[in-house]
Amino acid sequence: MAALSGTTFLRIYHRVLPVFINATRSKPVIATSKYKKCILHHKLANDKVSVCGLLSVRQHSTSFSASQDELDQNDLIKDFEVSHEEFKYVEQILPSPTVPELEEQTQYPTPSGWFPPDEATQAQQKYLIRRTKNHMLPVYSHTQNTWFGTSHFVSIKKIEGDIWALEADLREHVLKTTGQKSVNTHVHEVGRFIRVRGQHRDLIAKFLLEKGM
Amino acid sequence: MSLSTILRNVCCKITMQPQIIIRPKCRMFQGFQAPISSSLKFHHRHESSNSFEASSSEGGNSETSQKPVMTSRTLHFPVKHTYPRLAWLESMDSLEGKKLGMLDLHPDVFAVYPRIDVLHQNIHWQKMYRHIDYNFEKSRAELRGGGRKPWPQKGLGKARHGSIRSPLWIRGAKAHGPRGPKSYFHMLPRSVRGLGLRTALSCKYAQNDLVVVDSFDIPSADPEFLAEMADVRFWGYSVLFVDDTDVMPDNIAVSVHGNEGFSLMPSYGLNVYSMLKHETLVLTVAALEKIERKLLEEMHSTEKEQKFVNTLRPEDFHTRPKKDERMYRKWSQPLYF
Amino acid sequence: MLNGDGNMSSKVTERALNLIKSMPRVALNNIKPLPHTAFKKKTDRRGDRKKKGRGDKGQGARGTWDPLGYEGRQNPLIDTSPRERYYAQYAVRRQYPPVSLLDLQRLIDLNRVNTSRPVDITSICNTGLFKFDISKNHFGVNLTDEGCDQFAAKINAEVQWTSELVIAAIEKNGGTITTRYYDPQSLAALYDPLAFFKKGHPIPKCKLPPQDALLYYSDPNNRGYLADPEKVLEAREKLAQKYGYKLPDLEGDPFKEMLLMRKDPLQIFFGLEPGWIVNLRDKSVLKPKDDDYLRYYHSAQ
Amino acid sequence: MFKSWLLRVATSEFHASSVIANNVIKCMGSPASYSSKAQDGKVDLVTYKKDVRPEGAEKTFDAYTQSPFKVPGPRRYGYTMKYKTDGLLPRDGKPVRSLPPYRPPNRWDAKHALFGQNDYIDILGDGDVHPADLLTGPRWLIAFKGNERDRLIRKMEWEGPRLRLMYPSEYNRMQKRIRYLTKLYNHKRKARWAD
Repeated sequence: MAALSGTTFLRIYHRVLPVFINATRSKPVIATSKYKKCILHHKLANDKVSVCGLLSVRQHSTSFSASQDELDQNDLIKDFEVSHEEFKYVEQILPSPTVPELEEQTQYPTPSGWFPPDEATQAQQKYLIRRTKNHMLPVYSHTQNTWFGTSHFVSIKKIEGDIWALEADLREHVLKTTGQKSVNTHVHEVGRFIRVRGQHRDLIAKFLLEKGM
Repeated sequence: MSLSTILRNVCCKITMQPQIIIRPKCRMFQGFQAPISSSLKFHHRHESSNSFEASSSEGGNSETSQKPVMTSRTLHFPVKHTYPRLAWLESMDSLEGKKLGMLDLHPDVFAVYPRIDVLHQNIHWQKMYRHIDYNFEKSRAELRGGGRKPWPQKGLGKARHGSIRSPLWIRGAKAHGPRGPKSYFHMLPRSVRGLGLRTALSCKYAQNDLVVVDSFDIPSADPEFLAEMADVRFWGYSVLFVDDTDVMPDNIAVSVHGNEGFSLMPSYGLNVYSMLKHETLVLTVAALEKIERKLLEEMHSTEKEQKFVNTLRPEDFHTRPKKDERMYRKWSQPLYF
Repeated sequence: MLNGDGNMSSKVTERALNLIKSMPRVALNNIKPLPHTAFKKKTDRRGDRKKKGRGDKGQGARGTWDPLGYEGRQNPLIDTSPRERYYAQYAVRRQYPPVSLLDLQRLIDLNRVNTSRPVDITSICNTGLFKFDISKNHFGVNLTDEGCDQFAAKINAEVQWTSELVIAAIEKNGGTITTRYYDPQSLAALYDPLAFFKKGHPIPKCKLPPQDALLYYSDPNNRGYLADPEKVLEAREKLAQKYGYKLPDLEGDPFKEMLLMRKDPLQIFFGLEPGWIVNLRDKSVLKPKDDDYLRYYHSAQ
Repeated sequence: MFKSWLLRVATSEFHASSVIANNVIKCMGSPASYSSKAQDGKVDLVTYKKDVRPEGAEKTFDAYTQSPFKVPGPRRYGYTMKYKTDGLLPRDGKPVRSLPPYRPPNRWDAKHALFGQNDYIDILGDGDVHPADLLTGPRWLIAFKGNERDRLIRKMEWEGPRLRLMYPSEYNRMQKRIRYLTKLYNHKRKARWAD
């Protein structure tokens, strides 16, 4: 009986016990545990090694005979042509990683109503609002659902210079044009942004364009 | 105040700004020794760096008034509302080293409004996103024992209890204890991390902790030489050397390894935590170019940032090829004859 | 002339950076978050006392209300009237996210879109300003007519859905437009060409439109890519008369060759045939010569 | 007098080798060293480990070999005093356990000096490496954040087969915990952000 010599871990409910299979002995010496007699359904037949068959099921064998399904050689396409000229079409398709530079336009505003920043008038202001990376004004409208209803506000970001002077100008301009009696603003000095309550995005954008921002 | 803070409040250092400020960074106390750098008078208003020739030729600060190596750099994404900052370009071939020229630094990277809260946000992210908490407490279901009612409900005059492992009991289970390995992984948006890097660089530059050298080719591999150079140039106790490639000259690598507090990093390894941990940041010109270009590209990138999705699968970790289970399947039934 | 102190705006950042100069070194031990976040959490408005703001007993505390609109098995009011199933089978129906003519004009003004080449869905996605997602059934771009009066660019546009007014606006300025169908697989390549080429898959061939879209894309009034070219020219004149503008002559146009560039129905990128493989590292294109391979990529099935 | 009583006890025939006596002798050093002190009386103290084989058994019984694991003599489950009640603290080879020597934390060793390196590799680096790719930790937790049930389910996917084979009780505990958490999150709790 070709007995398997080696250590096999036998799974018993609470304990994993080493089972020593002694090559010379016909009956495997099993270290039985005090608590629970381990039950091995096996029958020693002369020709078959059932015990080791059962045990091999749980044998944590170290050798893996995995069948690596290699790619079938004749599936690969071997004859193809490499051309570097056509790569220029690919370069036309690929995106540019950064925002491209602006080109000098003949007359402003452009057909879509875009104005460039005007350095001259900017220099006279005590504050400056820089353009976003897409060359637009950083003026955004927000709506917020609160328990007392929806609230609209406009946020102006990327502010450099005297933020309080800008807030005073904004408040005065909004009151004058809309005729409201009061307007709420929230100034964040460290975050360099201002929030103005109300749906005044276009109004504020036009105001900033006049200031040359 | 610890000895280091006392030492810090003594030495002085002349900077490019007109008023002299006391920025003590000397390792050993050597008394008041101000290196009179030159008659380089810089008004608050800086002309562009090509004015360097004019002032240097007339000032003649270094003994041999040879032509400066580098005078100005082309800045990508130019900015109109502020002026480019200036920094010395030093050499590392001797202890004192020579001033090889002046460099323009992009104001969007080196002169950003100092957002200390953004720095804190980045530091907190760097600590937490890799943190894994291994604490584990068993729940009352998992603790051994505690299935039986310790004593009858009534009659003994004692408090009523149903299990000896309830959170009330000593050696009982914790009600909502820490549960096994837990990771605090999260990703800050790219823009916030980019702003953190730029703010850290701006703070370094503003506090004169930024040094730009031409290259890391130092003459000797003796750690003592580099330590001496740090003292002479008032770099302080800890210095972070950053080069743009991760293959460094031998001398600098050996001497940095020999000095505790000195670190050597490639440009892609730069981070906010290391910049704030080390007192001085020493960049080579190549590293400066690369870092500035990368940060500006990130500021003006068209690429939308995708949310990080974890696509790890168990198979990715298998070093061995996948095991073929077919051979085992037929044996899995118990063998009844 | 760079005047640092003349312009007040840069002064504040200057002052902040100078303030830091005289302070101890910014290090790990002396940085703090802002004193409080702008939006405080609502939890401790009046203190989380015992009742947690749910009042005393009753269905409110116990959260045992009936579902909203439920009238105790009586037919609820909302079910009495018939439903308009606007969004029936929304998951199956094709969707075309809108891009207005005003947006397109702004992209052209800001040099984000190259008008010397045909403007198709790839050039719009490459600007990185629009979200297209295959998983949300986005089948391409719908050019809308907002800003049609200000539109002044001469382009060769290729879109997936559009309206008559948009066609008129583009052709009035001397440009050309076609509506082109792409199947989802080729859209995945079109939306993000760089990511697609990195995968190293062969360029897919574009399938023909499904049954319900065939009519739209073969109609000359919609400038469909499957329509007869002569009929398309006739439709151009008809539209010019309808909207009362003089149709610019294409023949004498210097950009005529660019304006008349069209893709083959199976082709998704200009200049690249389906079946080719792009190698970004060596900057080359691999063109297989296998017969079966070519027959598959050049047949419409 | 007391010592002489012990001697009698130690050398006496009856099997009352009570544990106390054993201990006392052991603590007074092995008898060999003891006997060397008592120079006066010629007392050759027989080693206490007597061969307590019963008389009548014949000598050559090779089956009965002394097992290395069994302690000689009858088994007496008595109480062994774990601490020394008298005399100086014995230096009997075992190190005295006390606070470990204070070693100040070195904030500049390799791990701390380069902490946080490569955290911005996606911004500053060239390739498309992401900082999450460089994280280390349990395989099922790398770059993953979720509530306890998610973590356990994910651990099952990674380590389930191995745990089932090698640590069945742990596997069983985790399965029960997952079932419990599923019920908790779905029935017992209101929908929290984390669940």
